[in-house]
Amino acid sequence: MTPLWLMLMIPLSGIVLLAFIGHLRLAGWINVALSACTLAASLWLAVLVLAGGPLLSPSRMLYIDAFNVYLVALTAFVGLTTAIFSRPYMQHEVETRHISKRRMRLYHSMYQGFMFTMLAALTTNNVGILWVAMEGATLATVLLVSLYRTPEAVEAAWKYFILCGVGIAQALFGTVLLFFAAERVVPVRDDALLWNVLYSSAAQLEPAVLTLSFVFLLVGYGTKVGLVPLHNWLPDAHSEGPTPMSAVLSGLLLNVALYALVRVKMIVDGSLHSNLAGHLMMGFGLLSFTVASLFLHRQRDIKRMFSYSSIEHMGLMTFAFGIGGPLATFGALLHMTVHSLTKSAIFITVGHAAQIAGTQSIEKIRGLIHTQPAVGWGLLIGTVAIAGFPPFGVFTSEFLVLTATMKSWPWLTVPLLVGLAIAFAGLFRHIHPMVYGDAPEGQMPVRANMIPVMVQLAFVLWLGIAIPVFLSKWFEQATVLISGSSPL
Amino acid sequence: MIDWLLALAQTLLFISMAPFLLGWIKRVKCHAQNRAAPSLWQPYRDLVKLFRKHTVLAERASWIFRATPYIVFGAIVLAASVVPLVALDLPNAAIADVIVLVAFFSLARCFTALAAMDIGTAFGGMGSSRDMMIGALAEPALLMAVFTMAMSASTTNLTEAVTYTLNSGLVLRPSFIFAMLGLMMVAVAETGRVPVDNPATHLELTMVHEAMILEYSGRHLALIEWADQIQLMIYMVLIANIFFPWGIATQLTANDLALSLVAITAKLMLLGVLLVIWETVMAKMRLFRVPQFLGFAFLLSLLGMLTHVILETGG
Amino acid sequence: MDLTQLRLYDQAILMSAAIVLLTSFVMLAQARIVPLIHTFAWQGALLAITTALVAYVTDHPHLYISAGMTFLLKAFLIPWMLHRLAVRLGIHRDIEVLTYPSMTLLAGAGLVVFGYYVAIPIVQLSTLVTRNTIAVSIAVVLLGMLLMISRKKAISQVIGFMSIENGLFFSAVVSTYGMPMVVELGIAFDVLVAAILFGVFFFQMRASIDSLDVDRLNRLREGDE
Amino acid sequence: MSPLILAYLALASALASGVLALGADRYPNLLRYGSSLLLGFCGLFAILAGSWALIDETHSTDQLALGLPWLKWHLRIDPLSGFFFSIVGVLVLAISLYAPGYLREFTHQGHRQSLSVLGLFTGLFIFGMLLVLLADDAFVFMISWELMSVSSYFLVAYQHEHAANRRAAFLYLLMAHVGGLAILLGFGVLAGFSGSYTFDAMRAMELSPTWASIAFALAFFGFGMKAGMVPLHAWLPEAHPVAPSHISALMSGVMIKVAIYGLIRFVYDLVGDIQWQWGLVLLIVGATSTLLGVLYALLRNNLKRLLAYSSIENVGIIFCGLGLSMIFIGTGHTVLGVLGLMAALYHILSHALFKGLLFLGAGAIAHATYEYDLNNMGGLIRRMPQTAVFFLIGCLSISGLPALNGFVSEWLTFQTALQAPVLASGVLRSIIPVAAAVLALSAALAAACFVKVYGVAFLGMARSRRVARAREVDIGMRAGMGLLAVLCVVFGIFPSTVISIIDAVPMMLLGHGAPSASAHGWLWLTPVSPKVASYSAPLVFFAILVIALISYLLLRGEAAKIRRGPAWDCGFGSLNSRMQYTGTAYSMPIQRIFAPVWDIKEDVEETRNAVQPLQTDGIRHQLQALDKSWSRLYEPIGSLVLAAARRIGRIQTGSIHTYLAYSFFTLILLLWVVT
Repeated sequence: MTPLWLMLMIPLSGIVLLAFIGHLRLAGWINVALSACTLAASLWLAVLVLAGGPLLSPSRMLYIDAFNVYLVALTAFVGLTTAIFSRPYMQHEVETRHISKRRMRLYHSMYQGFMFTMLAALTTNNVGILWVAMEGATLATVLLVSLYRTPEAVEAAWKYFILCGVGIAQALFGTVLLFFAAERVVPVRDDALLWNVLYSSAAQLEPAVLTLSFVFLLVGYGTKVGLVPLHNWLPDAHSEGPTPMSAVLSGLLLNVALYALVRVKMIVDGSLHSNLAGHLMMGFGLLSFTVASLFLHRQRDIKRMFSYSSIEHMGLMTFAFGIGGPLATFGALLHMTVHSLTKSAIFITVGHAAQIAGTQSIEKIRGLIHTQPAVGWGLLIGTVAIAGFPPFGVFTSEFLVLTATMKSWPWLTVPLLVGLAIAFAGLFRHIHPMVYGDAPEGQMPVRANMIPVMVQLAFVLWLGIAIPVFLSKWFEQATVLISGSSPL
Repeated sequence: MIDWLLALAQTLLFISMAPFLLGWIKRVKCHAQNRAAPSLWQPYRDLVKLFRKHTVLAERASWIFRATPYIVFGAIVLAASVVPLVALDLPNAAIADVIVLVAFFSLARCFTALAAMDIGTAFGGMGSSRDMMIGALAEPALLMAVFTMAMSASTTNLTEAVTYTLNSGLVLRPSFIFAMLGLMMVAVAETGRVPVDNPATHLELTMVHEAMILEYSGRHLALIEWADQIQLMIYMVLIANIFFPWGIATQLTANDLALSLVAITAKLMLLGVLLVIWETVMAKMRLFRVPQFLGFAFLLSLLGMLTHVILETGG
Repeated sequence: MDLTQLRLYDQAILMSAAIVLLTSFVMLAQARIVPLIHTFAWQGALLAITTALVAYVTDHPHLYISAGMTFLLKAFLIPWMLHRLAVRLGIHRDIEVLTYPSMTLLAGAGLVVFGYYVAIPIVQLSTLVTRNTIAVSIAVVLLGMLLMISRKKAISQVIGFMSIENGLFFSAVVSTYGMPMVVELGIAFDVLVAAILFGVFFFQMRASIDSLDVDRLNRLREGDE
Repeated sequence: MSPLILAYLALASALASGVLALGADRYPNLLRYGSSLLLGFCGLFAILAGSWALIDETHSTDQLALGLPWLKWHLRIDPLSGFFFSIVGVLVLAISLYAPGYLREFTHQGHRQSLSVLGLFTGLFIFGMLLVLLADDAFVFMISWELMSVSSYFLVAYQHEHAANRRAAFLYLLMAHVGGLAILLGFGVLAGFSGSYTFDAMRAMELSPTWASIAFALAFFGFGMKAGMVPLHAWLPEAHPVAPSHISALMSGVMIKVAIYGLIRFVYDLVGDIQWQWGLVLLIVGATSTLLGVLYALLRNNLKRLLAYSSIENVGIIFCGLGLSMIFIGTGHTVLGVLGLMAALYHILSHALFKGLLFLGAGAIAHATYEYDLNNMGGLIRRMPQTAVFFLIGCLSISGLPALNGFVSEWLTFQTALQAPVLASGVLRSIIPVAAAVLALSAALAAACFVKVYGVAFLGMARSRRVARAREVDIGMRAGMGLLAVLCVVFGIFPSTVISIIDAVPMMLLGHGAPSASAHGWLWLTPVSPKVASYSAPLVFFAILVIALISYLLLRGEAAKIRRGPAWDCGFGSLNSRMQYTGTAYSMPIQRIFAPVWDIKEDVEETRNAVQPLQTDGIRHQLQALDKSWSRLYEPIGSLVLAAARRIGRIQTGSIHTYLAYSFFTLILLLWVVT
């Protein structure tokens, strides 16, 4: 249990601590240090779970199994790399955009706050708390989105706040319905929201009510996953907030929201004897996937473009989870991992690129390879990876998803492939001129720490060539947990 | 061994007869256009004269220019050697089938075209461009005609094909007639006769073949001229022996050979007369009407092929 | 079941539920800011009362706590904050132009029907005295969303948001006699923080686009300019 | 010890050369010598491994603990992959000789691209190609396939200062991606039925004809796109020329072949029963590609682009061979099927050799003159005599002239086509000869095309100063070209021997060799039987030589003095280089005959004399012959996607009310649906 509590307490204390540290560099370092400790704790936890199987805290408040443990590790890892990146980046921002000390205190404190809510959402065993944590994540990040106080930033933050608030409210209604259905079969009333209890007694839950509750939960958490047509907050929030925020939003928040969705799907599937939940998720997934891939073509803002690519990939994962079945689930889990690694790496690079050019507008960023080869190549390789080219891991997961689709819904592979092609064209038509060609005047190299990017892309590459044993064991256990059988 | 010698002899006979054939055609032509005719041996005299003459090379001529006459001559003579002139079942026929024969022609054409561009004169380039164009259009027509023959005889080996027509006796094949007409038109185009080209002209703008060999002199010119004469004869022998093989020697006995020699000479002279008539009635056509001419040849051969598929094998 | 067989308290519960629904409609129709806030406060109060009644009738003591919390938060604290903000931002006298008010109200009525239709499967299961009010709670949620969609002022959107929260809370109470305490607390905390953040945002918005008119927030879009 | 070990060595050295090149930015010689040396080893090992597997007629398999937990990397080398392996090896060996000299100009100061990038991706590119040939399950195949595409993409984008190159690279990557997806789907169909992604499982299972045809269609689309079949070819002539020349040689010479390898592997090995309809499709597409490819090539004056277009033509010829073979196999004439396959394989070999040679030649010219435009060249035969010889050999064999390798494969294809009468269906019997005629036409046009190339580039007079000052390239580059040139001649003169070796491939795929092809010894090539057709390349070669020699010796008497003088040229006075026929002029007749094939934009500007308006001072002539597939296929699709994107864009209005309404109505809709 100790690592678990540590892991939650560190960021929690971080919130308070950083709220009082005005010294910018110090705060940056502390932020990194805290994230590092969190990562250490989470790895410790991961080892425990890998060795001893699922953990349930004595108060039954926290529950760790193969599914969320690797997400926890992933979250902590990306949290760390982003923190490392955010230190020099935010300093540069402070210098160029004159952000006040107060706001930087808020920034660092809320960074930890966000990490805390993420980890809480992942580790909690209580569906209600899960909801609270998700809402908390919104509250923690909404002020960071408007950190720059530009009209666009405020607008984005407002939309983020209102849309996610309303969405999450619907999720709460779904939770209430879940509780309503559960308290009638669960002996102890206060246990009726505990996930493991719900999961074990899913079979007796009333299908009709669960259907309703799933609809509300889908719309609610789906808003946070960024499913079309509930996605509208996402590109705004990603593009207007500070880049580290975009990185963690894309890399973590979306994952966690999807995680919540899958958790409730597991319960609903236990109760419903149809695959209704799956079909709904497939529908939304496919819609988001195709629409987002078309959106990619019309982007003028680089961060906005990559946030649409996030929507596209979340759509793919939702679709895969919707298909169910070991192969698709395995693929989806793998895709969660590689996507957050790649996407956060890309956002880090994009942040540097934007600082190099002094703008986020795609038309004005040119010839990065000449100005700063590291950033240029990082962006190029990252895009190649996210576009699903082997030997990067994204290809492996997409390969699996396509295979599974081929097996169960052969004709759906066609829209998938078309979507992939369109998305690819959309990405590269913009990336190409940014990376290649001659650099315009006044594009200056910046102090960039590309090590996180390298590490993450290296991981993705590794996953593409060979999936390490412990990881494949996690995935397998998780797959068994979710889909009931193993792909091996 | 003996038949290899015979093959050699036939080849020599072939290349030595070629100038005579040209002389015959010229003579008949003069008669037809009632002009005073040169003697039948005039072509021989021309060759000898050219061989004796000194050779003048342009300064910029590279080795390609000098090698071309020999390569062309070699290719054409080899082509001549595989065409059954008087006797069948000679071993050398197996060296190259009819497709290779066509390839020999295009080898010769390519080198002539290259040599024409070697000096860098405008005429050379013009001639080579035009000749390659004509060749490019003539070759498929030629091959189609050949294929028709090859398909009905189910062989591309000339000797076999001739034997086939011999054995099957006199059969009226629409495909053969079409193919023959096609072949004749191609022959006219390939050997640079009227209406496609005029061997006698030296008016620059109408030259095709002549333009390519403008810069040649002496023995180089002689070789090329001779090769052209052989090529003309090859076409005529092909037409004569594939479509009217009667008389050709099937056994290598003396009187058979003599008989077939007489036969082929007669056939060739007859064809020569036909060619003369054709050239006399026809007028040289503009360069860009040549494609239509060759297109028609191609169409004929294609028709031959299709009639073969539809009418003769009844698929 | 027939109303007449019910005890007076149960009738009271249904009564107040009806009034809660009414307040939602009033908010939908209310164009002035301050009265809007007051209506919202009333809704909160009614909610608290209903909860207390339910607590008394069904004898769930922990509901008293949530009732108290609701009263504090929804009937007092948040309305007060909103009112102060409105005054400080000088928009307390503003009157909003309602596009198609009658249409909106009709749509609201339709939503009530729809909420009832949706609630049927739940109602059939429930044995609670309050089961018929579930439909009302759903209706309140939907009406809150309608309010948010139909209003241009940021502040009225906030009120819509809050009334959705009300509806949710209401549904929790009437369908299950309240969620577990820990969740209730978490939710309450979130609502409070949200309310504060809204306050912060009003100022940010005013600073950036010097207006609280959310229609002005349309720089970020994809369509052709 | 098995061929696989050697194959691994080849892979390793390819990878090593890439890694080694990482240091090239600091020490350029690391790339010029170190990497090239390793590439040389890679080539040698590849040749050894390939020919071993080919001669041994066995296959050895292996599994690497990579990839998915339940799907290891399956590798296997058998005669088919061995054949292609050795082709790749030969080319790699040639460029390893060629590269050190060629790359010198890249290492000069002021050259802006990173050498490491060049070396790294060259290594990866070759590694990818070799791995594709070894792959024995769909997963490895796709990984290595895309690795090949991506790394070659980086090489295409290498000189990215020019917008055209960037555009080409983008287009290339896009098409590669689309094609890759199609192939993936094709494998998906097979895997869907066999339940596993290993090729063994796919070989084992039987498909329903419909699904088999679907799988074939997908594979054909994907591989055909990579091979550059019409009308999906438009990316190829954009992408291949803009890479550095030795890379272009690899792309046009080998990468295309790898695509064809994929097709052969897929159709002959994996799908199972071949249907003759597929063959018909292949034949028609092939014939079209051949004709259009050569026509487009004829009108190009950029040497490398012209070569790229001619690759399309040759792919067409290969497809014709395969198509014929499929038709015959599908109708039960396996022996003739073998013949067709043999023709295709032989042309694959020949094309790899002479196209590689020609691209290296083009690179040599560019290296010596910085010129790609034919109309600025001329007279190079005097400045670069040896390169001229090699290039001439390349031109002759690509024109399919006898006694060189290009002719053998064309001859075999014709022979296969001539066996059409055995077919039952009259339609096929009449279509095949027409296709053959198209082949003949294209062959003749190809000859015209390359006479133009050689004549304009190497003969005549130099048309620009830099060309006039050109100097012969260094020994390494010449060695690289020489190797390929010699091979062109050798494979042209001894076809029977080569075929008796390649025989292992049809043996493995169809369980049936082409016994009669080389039955009569190394001297005679008799594909069906000596009665039907025979060709003796050695005799032809030596006969022509001997006749030429004899005539030469007979004529070199006292009489035969050679005197040099000015060109006569019908007595028109002094010649200068601007009087020569340009490439454009040379192909003009063809352009006029086949005008409908291109989108032709021609404009002539006359500048009249100010004093006498009737007198023309100068004429400016511009000719653009555009590839029709752009206006017909590519642009429409592009605009379609953009239009869709524009429509979709409208849903994001920017108004929060709309957004709320979306989520509101989504909720309502779903609730309504589920209840």
